[in-house]
Amino acid sequence: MIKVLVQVEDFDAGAEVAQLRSTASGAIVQFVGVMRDNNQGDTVASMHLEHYPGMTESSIERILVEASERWSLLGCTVIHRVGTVLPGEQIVLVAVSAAHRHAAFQACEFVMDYLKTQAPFWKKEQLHNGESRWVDARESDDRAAARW
Amino acid sequence: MIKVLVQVEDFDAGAEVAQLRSTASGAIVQFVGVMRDNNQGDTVASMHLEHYPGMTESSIERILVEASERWSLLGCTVIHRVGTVLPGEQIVLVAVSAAHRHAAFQACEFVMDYLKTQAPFWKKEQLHNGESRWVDARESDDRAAARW
Amino acid sequence: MIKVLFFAKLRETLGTSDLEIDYAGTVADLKAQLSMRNDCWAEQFAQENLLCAINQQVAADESPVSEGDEVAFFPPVTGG
Amino acid sequence: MIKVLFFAKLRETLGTSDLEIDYAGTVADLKAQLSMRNDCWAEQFAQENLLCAINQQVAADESPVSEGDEVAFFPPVTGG
Repeated sequence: MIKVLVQVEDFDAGAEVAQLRSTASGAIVQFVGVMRDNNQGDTVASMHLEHYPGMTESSIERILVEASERWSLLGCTVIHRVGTVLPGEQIVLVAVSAAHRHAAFQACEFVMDYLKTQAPFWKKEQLHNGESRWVDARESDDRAAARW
Repeated sequence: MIKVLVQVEDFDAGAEVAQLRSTASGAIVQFVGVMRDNNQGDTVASMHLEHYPGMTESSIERILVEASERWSLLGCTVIHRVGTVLPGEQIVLVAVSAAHRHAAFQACEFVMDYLKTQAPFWKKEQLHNGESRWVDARESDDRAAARW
Repeated sequence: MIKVLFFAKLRETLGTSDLEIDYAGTVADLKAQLSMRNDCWAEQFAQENLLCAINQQVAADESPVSEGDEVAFFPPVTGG
Repeated sequence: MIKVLFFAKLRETLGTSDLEIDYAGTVADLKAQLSMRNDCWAEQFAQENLLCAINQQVAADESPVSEGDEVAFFPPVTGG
């Protein structure tokens, strides 16, 4: 059971976990990415997320299919926001349900690592001092994804 | 920021994540353990969770302090239910917030593995056929905890 | 006096959740003393995987038990 | 005709989000052709880490582009 949403609106993380719950699930692991108010030493006022409509959704679905092939999963939900996001707001949710907890932990982290390096999203930061800049891809994210 | 609750009542997983959210957090990983309706091939009607009041709470706090020493965490919440739990209901929640996602994933799984093997809780299953039995500790849980 | 607590399957099998006794010595000797009550107790306290806590801290067979302590015996834990 | 899309910093730097051109050949030759527009385009398409997708699937320099394709160029992704 795969669910992928790319949306401007915020989401209800608790409702997504509730939806994945079933008498067979046993373990649900959820990641929520929250916008930080600081990056590279600068205070960030807001962030704009751009994506590639169509390709973004299909690339996430591909990541989830791959995760389902590697681990025994019962359900997997990804919600990623686009547009303007403010510090402290939720950016992304990955929730995975499985019969056993280790599979759920592994699959959730795998999906996050791949989202960071494979799904076509781009962040632009508006700094507190009025400047704006595109966020650079991080080598540590590439290394994290390469582990799998 | 450590929060430990041992309670009969169900909990709101979404509210706990919301409480851990802050402009500094970046990453929140949450585990929810759900009661399965089947164990060792038998249909389970309900489960009764016993604990050691006082020691249970202090041993969980010790686990969380240890996790905070090993990873750079901003907050950690554990809620564990006791008393009667029905299939499909939530049993346990572990939620960890950190600046970076890998620390949050690692710490959350570490706490779960230790909860399974160190915190004084005991499960008794009421089977569909009217029998009841105490759940045996699993070797796989000991191995999982020994990884850390 | 010390307080002795029993949990879960052990509590059910012994039919006792707690008792107060006069005792000072090691955990191992306390188990030996409790084992003398009857065959059921002897069997329970012969279990290798039985766990013990003194004042809510995990203890070992050689740990000392003193006046006023709370000593708990219980099977391997199964929470989470 | 093929459709060419640009995203994020690349789109901003080029000042163009999309264009339609007559083209058939490899991705590498398409980049060479776009580079001839002016120095800014040349500089952008000389970037080693520039990514390409054909019909929303990741493509390489040697991938063929055919009539009707949607070709997208973009910087390394930074979502999540």
